[in-house]
Formats: sequence, structure tokens, C-alpha cells
Amino acid sequence: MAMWKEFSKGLWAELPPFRLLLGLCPTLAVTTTAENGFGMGMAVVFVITLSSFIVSLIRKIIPKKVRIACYITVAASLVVSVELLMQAYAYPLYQQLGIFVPLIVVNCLILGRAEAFAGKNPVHLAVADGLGMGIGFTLSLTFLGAVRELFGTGYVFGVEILSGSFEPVEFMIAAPGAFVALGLILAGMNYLSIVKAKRRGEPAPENPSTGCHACRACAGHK
Amino acid sequence: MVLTSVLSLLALGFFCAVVLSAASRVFYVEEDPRVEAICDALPGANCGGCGYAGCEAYAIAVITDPDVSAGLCCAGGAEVTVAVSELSGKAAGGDDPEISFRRCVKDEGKVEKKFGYQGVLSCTAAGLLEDGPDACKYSCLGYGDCVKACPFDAMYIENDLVVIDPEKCVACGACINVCPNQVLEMIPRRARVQVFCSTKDKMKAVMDVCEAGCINCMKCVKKCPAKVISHVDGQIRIDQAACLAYGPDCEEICVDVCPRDILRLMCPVGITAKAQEAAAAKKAAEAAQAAEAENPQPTA
Amino acid sequence: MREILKMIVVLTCISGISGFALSSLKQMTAPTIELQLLTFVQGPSLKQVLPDYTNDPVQERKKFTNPLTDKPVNVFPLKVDGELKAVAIEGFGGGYGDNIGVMVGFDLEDNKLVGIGITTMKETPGLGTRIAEPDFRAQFNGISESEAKLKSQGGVIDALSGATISSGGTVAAVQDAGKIYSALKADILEAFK
Amino acid sequence: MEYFLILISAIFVNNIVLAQYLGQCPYLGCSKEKGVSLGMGGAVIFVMVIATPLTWLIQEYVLLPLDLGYLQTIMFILVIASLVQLVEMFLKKSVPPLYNALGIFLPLITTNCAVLGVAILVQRKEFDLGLSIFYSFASGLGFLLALVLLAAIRERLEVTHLPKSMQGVPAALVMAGIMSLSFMAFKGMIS
Repeated sequence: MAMWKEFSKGLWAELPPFRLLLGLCPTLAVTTTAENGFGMGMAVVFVITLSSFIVSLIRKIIPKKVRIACYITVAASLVVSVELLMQAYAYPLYQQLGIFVPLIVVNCLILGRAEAFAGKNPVHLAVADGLGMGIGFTLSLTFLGAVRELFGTGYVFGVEILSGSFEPVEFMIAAPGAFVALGLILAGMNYLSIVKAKRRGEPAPENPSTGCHACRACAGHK
Repeated sequence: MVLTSVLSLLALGFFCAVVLSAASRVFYVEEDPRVEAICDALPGANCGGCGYAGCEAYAIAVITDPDVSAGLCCAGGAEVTVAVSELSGKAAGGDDPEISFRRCVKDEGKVEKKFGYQGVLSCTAAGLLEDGPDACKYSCLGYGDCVKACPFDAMYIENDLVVIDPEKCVACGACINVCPNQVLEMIPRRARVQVFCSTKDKMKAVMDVCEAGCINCMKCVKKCPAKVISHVDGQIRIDQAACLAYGPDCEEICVDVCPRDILRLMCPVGITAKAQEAAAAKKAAEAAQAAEAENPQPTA
Repeated sequence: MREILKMIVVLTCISGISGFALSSLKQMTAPTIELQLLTFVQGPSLKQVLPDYTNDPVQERKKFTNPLTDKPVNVFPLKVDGELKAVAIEGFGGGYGDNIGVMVGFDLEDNKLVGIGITTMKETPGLGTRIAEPDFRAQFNGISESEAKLKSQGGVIDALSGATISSGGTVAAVQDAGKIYSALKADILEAFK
Repeated sequence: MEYFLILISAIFVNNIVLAQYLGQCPYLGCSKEKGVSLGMGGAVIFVMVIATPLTWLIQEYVLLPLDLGYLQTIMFILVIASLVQLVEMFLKKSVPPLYNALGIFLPLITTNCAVLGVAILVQRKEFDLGLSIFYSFASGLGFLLALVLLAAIRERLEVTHLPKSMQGVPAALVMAGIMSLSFMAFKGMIS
């Protein structure tokens, strides 16, 4: 039960890129197609689950002062493994994702989960948490990729959806489209929560997206 | 191949560790040991919810700045607040919890609008225009600058007035300075009496615009036996600590003498004396009933 | 001191273990990676160079050392029904985004270009990317290396309107491959004869 | 001339945030106030300019000679993480005024992908040492510019009428999109 709870929170309540606004760089950069988003997501699932597992396993022998360095070493080793495996078995995807594969290591999602959860919890919970977050991340990336691909090219996963008189909006797959698409999706999610709250007769919730947690620090600093 | 990579990574890891540990000696800065103790007590998530760059920054601030409350860590909750206030030697949150209080009841006073304001929805902006759209220039403007400033979602706007949720307010003080009209004040939660208006206007000017405005008649200042009520900066101010220290012997004479019901009994915040009396009566009745139920009259 | 020692030992151990694991993984995947690289980067462009080759140039490739840069360079033989038609060499030229990689096929008989194929580019979609379209590439078929310049430079190639830089990058990449070809020609003849 | 081109290209044409999507988290997280964004931008430039040459030297004199190119990621990030911690300690002890201005942002920089991103990018672009340092400085400037501009816009957005669901981050993202669009206009500048 506890495991399910940790697993499921990553899927909606704390959906990483949309709710927590963690790991935005790959979210924006590689979602030109649904397939790229999915591939990136799977790489992250691999890294985050294993890093949660390892960090949780060795959490008791890590001295406090070098814990960040240790977490990074673990995450970086996993990322290099992903790089190698991707090159060997999914080369076209590796080409598409480019520099963002090595950059998985600085995805705040991975360090964030290691620091906030895996470093303090037993192995089975840490794995459930990592897996949930990773899958949530994958779903979000795939969704954003699908939206951008659909409007940008008329295809989703390489299958033609909009055809005929549809004129592809190339803006959507260029850099600015990523920002705008993500912004509108976040607005849509906020709108849904407001409507839901209204239906239940509660006061509308304050804007749930408050900014990257790691960086909220500077936002409120005096 | 395997050997070179193992060796080079080993060397790098070793080098980093050595440099870091050496540096932590060489660049060791004498720190208050309490800072580390507080850091340990804090959750260590570096979430920034307290308004500082991380748990350590907040720990330093709590130790060095007497104005920083010990109850800012919203991630840790009550337990952490107690621990931090013990370690930092601060009473905040422990002995005498405070709460933010709005010194304005413009709805009761039927304050009129001078003009309809259509600008940006911010008290600061509205206040800059002709001293704000309200006829009284010391009123709560109700555009919610304080709501935005509140890190704990403890404030909301209702009928153009800010309302403070006593359950959520931790007296962090973030709202006090953002109010352009200085309507908000931090008072002890167990304050007995408070002034419900913050005007600095003279008698006639107040009477013209608000039915529930303080006319600064000084009756309370003169009558208070403890001399804790004063007229500072054109408005009535109660020294709450001194008032609480004096105790209930004065029988709240200030409330009785106030001709416009500006000074009111608080106890506890948000509930007026009458409601409190009613609650007490109800409680007594319930107790009596319970006693009756336990010891049924033998005659019955 | 004890704590510092522990810090050093733990961090060193973790690094060492990860180094070991990674190098083993690298060794396991190395052959697959090289094959993938050639299949997905150079493979498709070979089809553009000479659409009707029948052999497997990736498998039959030979490695040479580029005398100009001392770096290894792959030469792919393109055969039709067992007969060597051309060899393909990749060259690079600075484009609008990153370097443009161009696979250039050379006819061993008369040293003329058989065709070109784009291997890598990061050009502006819709503008620079048109260098990969058959119309532009076809201009290179059957001309000599010295002619493979933009018209403004005294060659025969029409630059794409709105994508002069990308066109120039392609030409530069062709010239690059040409230099490698000239330098290696004797060795290549030797190796594939 | 080459240096000038790199400067313009890194700041405007290939802006690290708006065209290459690096450093998004601080870009959205630290752009609520101008003062904060200046501090964060400054800290990023500072760390980038130190980290890039260091990783460049490692690549040139350790990874390439030993044929360990695939360990690039792990080596670089270890060096950057240690460096950031070292710089923090050094500043705290030796240059307290600078620490007070930039120090609070330093812990956040380890996970700023712009720093690692630039270190890897200069390798992929095969710059020499001088060019790498200059490129990292220019990229940092580009980051600072994007951050300060967005912060200025967001300060104004704070006080405008917006649908409730657009307030905050969604509006900031759309603004970032429009900024990115306008930065695309610089694309024609450099040939």
C-alpha cells in the first residue's frame, strides 16, 4: 500500500515537469515529436529508478558532507550507461536527443529525488517513488511531444492525424513553440483544477505552479 | 582499457574528495555551533519555503537576526518550529504565538468609494492614486498585496477586505510591510483588547467617511489604569505585552469608555467577548448535562 | 580526521566501482556502437550518393589514416553487381548551425563526383535543410572536384536562395572530401583492387 | 573577428536559454525579481568561466590521451560539482562580499544544466582553450540577458489582469516563447 502511494503520486499529484516544474530543459528541448519525448522519458525512468535504488541502498554509509558528490557520481554513471546503451541499440534516438542525453545527470528531478526521498527511505519505497516519478515524467514528455508534433507537422508518432487542408504550424516545433505549448498546457491544468474546485464548491485554489522547487529559494529571498 | 578507466575515475574521485576535505579545513569559517544544530533539526530539503536560499541560510538568519521568527519552516511543521525555537533561544511560536491582525472594519463603517478604480489590481498601485479609491485613506484596500506576500496561504480576500486564517498564520510578518496603508499589525494571539481602526485622521474627518472609525478622542488613553495605551503617530496603540502583563484587573475599562466601539475584546482572536461568553455558557450547560447523565437523580 | 578519511574512502570507492562498471559496459557495447554509427549516419547518405549499389558498403568499408589531419577516415566502396563503381568519403564544412557532413562519391576512373549525400546537419528547417533535397544534390553529379564550387566562387553550383550559407557549407564539405580523396587515392586503389 | 561573432552568436542568435533550452529551471525559478536574476546570472557566468577551461583541460590531457571519451559526462559533472563546492567555501572565507552577493546561488548551480551543457558544447564544437573560455563567458552573458529580461517582464505581469489559470508560470512561459521568437529575428545577423 505504501509503495503504491509513493508510486502513484508521481503520476498526477506531483507530476514532475508540469506540477513540480522540475527537469524543464529536456521537457522543452526534446519534445519536437512524441517519439523523442517518449525516448527521453524512458532514459530518465532507467536512470531515476536505478539511482533511487542505489542511493537508498548505500544511504547509510555515505558521509553527509560528500553526499551530493556521491549522488552525482551514481547518477552520472547511470547516465553514461544510458548513453552507451542508447548508442548501441537506439542510435537514431541518440542522435535526436543529442546533448540532452548527458544532461540527464543535471536534471534536478534525479538529484532532487535522491536528496529528498531516496536518501531517507528504505529501498522498496525509493524504487516505487523513482519509478512513479520517471513514468510521470515520460507521460508528460510524450504528451507534450504529441501536442507539438500534431500541430507542427500533422503527425503523431509518425502517423498522419491531420491531413488535407491542414497547414502545419512550424512554429510549434521550433524553439518558441516549446515555451508557448508548455505554458498553455500548464494554464489548461490550472483551469481544470479551478473548475474542479468550483464544482465541489470550494474556493478556487491558488495557482499551483509556484516555480522550480530547487530555485524557489531565490524567488523568495530577501 | 578497464584499468585506465578505473584508475582515472578512482584518481578523480580521490582527488575531489581530498581537495574538498582539505578545503573544508583551509577555508573553515568559524560558525556558530547552533547553526549546525538547527540545520540538523530542519528537514534539509532546501525547499526555500521560508524565504531563504536553503536550510543553512535560514538557520544563520534565525541565529543572527532577532527579528526572524523560528516558525518559518513550513515543510517541517510544528515539531521543527519547537526545535528551532529552543535551539535559537527564541520564544516565537512557543510561548507567545502571534498573529497578523487587520486594523480596519470599513465594511461596518460603510466607507464609500471616492471613485471606481480600474487600474492594476494591487494595493500599492491603487494607493498611489489619490490616496486610494476608498473615502478613508487608511482603509484596507482589498486588492490583496498581502495575500500574494503570504507564504502560507493564510490570507484571502472577502468582500474587499483581507481575512486572516488563524489556523494557517504563523506570524512570519511577510504581510506587514507590503500593505501601503499599514493596516496589518502583529499582535499576540492571546491579546485581550485591540484597536479595530488604523486611521490617523482627526475627529471630524473620520466621522465624515466612516461609522466605525477611531476618532482619536483619547478616552481610552486616559482611562487605562496600566497606561499601556498611547497615542503614537496620530493613532491609538496598545502595548500588548504590557497589557497582558497587567492582567485582567482593569476589567477592560478601555472597551467600555470607547464611544465608537473601536476597542474590542479579543480573546481569542476573531471571537468577540459576547460570542465567548455564549460559548462558555454552552460549555457549562453541557457539563451540567453530562454531570446529570452520570449521576441520575435517585428520584427520577 | 576520521570523518575526512571516511569521506575520501567512500567517494573514491564509488568512483572506482562506477569506473569499472562503465568500462566493462563500454567494452561490451563498443562493436555494436560502431556498426550503429555507420549504419545510421553514413548508411542512408550512401543511398543518396549512388542509389543502385548492391553490396553492403558499411561491412566492406576500409579504414585509412587521413594524412592531412592524422585522424582515421572510413572509405566505403560502392559496387553494382560486384563491380566497383565508386568510393565514398565523408567531408565536413561549416554550415549555418553546426558542421555539415557530406558523403561524397568519387569515380575511381575519372575522379569525377558520382553524387553526394548529406550525413549530418543542423540547418534551419525549411531553408537550409533543402541542401538535402535531390534537386540541389543533383548539381554535383558528374562534375569534377574543381567545378564543385558556388557560382560566385567560379564553380557551377547554384546556391539555394535564402540558404547561401548552407549551400556554401555543403560545397566546403565536398572540397574537404575531395582533398582527402586526392591524398588517399593511391592507397584506395591499392586497397580495393 | 571570430571572437566578436561568437559573442554575438552566443548572446543573441544561439542564446543558451532561448534557442538551446539549457538552464530552464533557474530561468523560470529565478526570474521573479530583477535583483535575484542579476545575482543568479552573475553566479552562472562566474562558475561557467571557471568550469569550462577546467573541463577543457581534462578532456584534452586526460580523456583524449587515455581514450576515455565516453567517461566525459561523469568526469565533467564530478569536476563541476566539486568546483562549485570549492568556490563556495573559498568565497565564504576569502571574499565575503562576493559570497554574500553570489554565494546563495552557488548550491543551485550544480544542477544548472547550462554549466555542464556549455562544457560539453565547447567539446562538440571543438573550440580551443581561449575560444572555450570566451564562449563560456558569452553564453553566461546570454543567460544573464535572458534572465534579466524575463524578470523585468514578469515584474510587470504581476500587476496586470490575467485569467486566473494563466497567472504565474504559464504566463511566464508564454512570455519566454515570445522572447524566443523575437530572438529568432537575430538569426539573419550572422552568416
